[in-house]
Amino acid sequence: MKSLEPGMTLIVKTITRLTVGLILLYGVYIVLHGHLTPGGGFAGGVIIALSFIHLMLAFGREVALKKISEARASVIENLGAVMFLSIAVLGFSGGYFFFNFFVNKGRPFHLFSAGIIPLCNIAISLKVGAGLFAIFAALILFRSSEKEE
Amino acid sequence: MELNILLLFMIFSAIVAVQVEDLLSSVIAVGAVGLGLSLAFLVLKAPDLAITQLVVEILCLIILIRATIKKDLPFSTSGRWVFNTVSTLVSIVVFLFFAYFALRQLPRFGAPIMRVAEEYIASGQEKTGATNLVAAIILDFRGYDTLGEATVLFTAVIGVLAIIRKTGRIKNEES
Amino acid sequence: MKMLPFFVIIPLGAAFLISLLGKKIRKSGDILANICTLSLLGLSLYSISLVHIHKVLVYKVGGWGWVPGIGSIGICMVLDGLTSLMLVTVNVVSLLVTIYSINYMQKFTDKVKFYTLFMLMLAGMNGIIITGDLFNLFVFLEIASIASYALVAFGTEAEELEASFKYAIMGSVASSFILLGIALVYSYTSTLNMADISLVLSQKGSGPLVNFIAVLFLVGFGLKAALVPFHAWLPDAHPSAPAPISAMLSGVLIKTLGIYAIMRIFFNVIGIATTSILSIVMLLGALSMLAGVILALSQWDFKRLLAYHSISQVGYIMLGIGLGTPLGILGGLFHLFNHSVFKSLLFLGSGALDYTLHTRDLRQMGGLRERMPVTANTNLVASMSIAGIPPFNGFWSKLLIILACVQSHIQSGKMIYMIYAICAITGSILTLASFMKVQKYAFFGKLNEKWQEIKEVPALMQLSMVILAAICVVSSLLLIPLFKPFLQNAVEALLLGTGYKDAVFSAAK
Amino acid sequence: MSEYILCFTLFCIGLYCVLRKRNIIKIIIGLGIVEYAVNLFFVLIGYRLHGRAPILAKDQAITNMVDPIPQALVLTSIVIGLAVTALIVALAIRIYEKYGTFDITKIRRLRG
Repeated sequence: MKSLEPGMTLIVKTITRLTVGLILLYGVYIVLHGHLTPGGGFAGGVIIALSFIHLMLAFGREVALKKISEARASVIENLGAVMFLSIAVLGFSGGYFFFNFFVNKGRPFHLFSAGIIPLCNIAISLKVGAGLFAIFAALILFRSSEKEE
Repeated sequence: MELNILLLFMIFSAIVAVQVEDLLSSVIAVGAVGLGLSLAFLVLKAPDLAITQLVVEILCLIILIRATIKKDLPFSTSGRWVFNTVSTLVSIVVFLFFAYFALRQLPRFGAPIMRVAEEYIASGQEKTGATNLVAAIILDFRGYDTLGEATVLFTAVIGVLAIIRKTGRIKNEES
Repeated sequence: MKMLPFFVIIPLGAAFLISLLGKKIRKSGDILANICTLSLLGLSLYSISLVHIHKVLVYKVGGWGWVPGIGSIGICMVLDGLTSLMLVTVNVVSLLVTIYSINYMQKFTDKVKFYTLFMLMLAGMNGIIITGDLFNLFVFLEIASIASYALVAFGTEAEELEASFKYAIMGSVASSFILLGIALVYSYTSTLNMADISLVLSQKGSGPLVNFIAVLFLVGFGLKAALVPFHAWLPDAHPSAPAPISAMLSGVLIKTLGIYAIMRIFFNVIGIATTSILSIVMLLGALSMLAGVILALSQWDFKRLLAYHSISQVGYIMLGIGLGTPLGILGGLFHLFNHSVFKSLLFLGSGALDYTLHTRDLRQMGGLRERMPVTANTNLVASMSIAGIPPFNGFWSKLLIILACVQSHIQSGKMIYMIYAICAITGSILTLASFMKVQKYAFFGKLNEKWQEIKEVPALMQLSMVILAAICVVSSLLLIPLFKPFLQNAVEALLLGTGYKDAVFSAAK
Repeated sequence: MSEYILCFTLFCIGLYCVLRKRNIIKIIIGLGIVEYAVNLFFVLIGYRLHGRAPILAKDQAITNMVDPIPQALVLTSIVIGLAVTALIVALAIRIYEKYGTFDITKIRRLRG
């Protein structure tokens, strides 16, 4: 019946407390530099989701769900999706669906460059991060309610 | 050379994953295949994929372990086990035999044709402003694909949430 | 031409909005879904006139067009006769199914997720039809497939989960085969645009590699279309879904994912040159035709019976298209449209019975004609259509297919075509027998005492069934010269063969 | 060439697992292996001997890069694989709850 206790041992919790912020930060970095270095919205989004999953595994689901509830994750995911689609539709302002509508694409090798690409990366990372977290929370929630029966 | 070794390692781990009886060991062995794949991507000069594969692999492993843990079961083998296995193996050998002849027609390994790709490499940075050409392709040249890909994930999330519902039907008094 | 992306944007946007607003505003799901399908139907009807004027239209997504000497560097969408036929078919059925779902889906919890998944499936299908890029086709195929896996399990009963699992495994294996085929194509031609692939393949000629790719695609899309050696998942998956989804799956999904993709790739991309592939397609079609109907004969579960008939009717379509003659293709495509209409009507009818009786077992029914006249009459129309009774649309398309077989026999003198014609006639007779059983047990005869209290289904469900039945009667008129261009343009698009690439190139300029 | 053949062997191992194993989790694992093999094959065909990663760096000439298109496609396909796996695991968990087993020979309520 150990699994019913919220979270794991003290050692795990301490180390999680130290690392989880770093993991989140790394995810954000990967997203923002997606157009310059390896990575991008998907990898970064998964890393962000993993940081919350890490929290959930170490401290039990209540702590993680207090930070971001399943319903809110679902809403964020939706917003990410809508944002991505509207970026695509905004391309019509330049004449085409998915047109890279920034005239000035910025200087290469700088953070603010490449037009819609960083924006798309952010939208995707929101969507992927929140979506995967919602999947995971749903699966865990289901398992734990099954145990109670 | 190191690529062949990695591939052999992946094949070995895959065989272990398929044949070992314990489900948890099997899941861990498939994790080894995924790790090998991630390294192979690195050797093949695909750092974007290596990162993505690594993190996706971790997530898949966590999900699979949550699913399998403490649900270990004895294996059953159906009556015509030998016949079925032999026929499956024979068809796989036939498949590989034809694949061999087909693969010989491909461009030699290490020398792709790269018609469209040369255009991307030559002018991708100038046209999109991104220095990571893979990002330039997935979010600009082929951004429509990525919209589809993001939608696939969205579909899966909604699908999982729909499947996980406790009750599907609103029950009437007599069903 | 600007409208082409809207076939994908509208359902995707509707899906996201329904998922975002559905929980907060009551009925918003119903309203948004119906507006979405209605506008899609309007667009697709408009596309017919566009095709009539321009023949082929190309839309370059993101403004990335063709670079001389290299090929397309972006993704393009292509509208031709076949595309507009498929779009009309898909969107007609989906509009009527969404009208039907308003009442029917009240039996289930969480209607919002249902509509979201439905819209995503629709977006996937429209995306497959409209795209001109091989990998893009795969991505949208996956959207449609994943949404359909989830929808099959929507009731979350044990049988439904099991059926969905089987379907998901088969579907994923099929997707892997398709993706492997795409990888080989990319390596060989170094492009993903269908027109460019066709160009490179025609320059390089065929060989073991092209045949291997063709087999991979045939297995992959054949699994999605449930042709006979690969049909095992269909009789479980289609009956398990809620009735509107069964109608979508049997009516349009297997046709879009399987048959449309096979037609597009084998006729327009790889080219008819590989006639051995076409004869395999015909053989599989004939096998499906007979095996499906024979398996259907012994069924007592109404929806399961209908699912086996789907296998059989898909066989007819494949046989017609596999003949490769103008008459055969016309028959095949006409049957594709007709089957979408009457099979979705039959599934909606079975859903109506399920809605009031809570059973799908034919043996427990009987005499329902008195209590549910609308359901009974529309079902009678659909049964006569599928069995090929003269005034209805099913008769004309089957007749065309059989005539095309005979014509090929006369032209080539090969006995095999005559055998196919006999198979088609036999299949038709067996179908008639099977549906006479349905009518006898479900609607005629004595009313079971258990069902004295039942009432007819709600008005909106009746409405969609009546409209479908009307289309069953009216669509015979598609063969008269005034309306024939609708089908004829599609036939010409297929007969164009690898000339597709030249049409696309000139339209893209 | 040997790389291609090894990759196809991996594909076949996964296929064998999907077709022959009688445990739901094993089938999911088999599907995973098939997906890995296809993804690897895609990247293999885009590799150029002694090539560089397709990321531009400052003050470096563009020479001999590997093909970026397969990498972009595989990125899409990895995510699709993840989505399918998540959905199938959810189905498997529900099936376990309903039937109490992962053994598909015992899960046979449907005829056919």
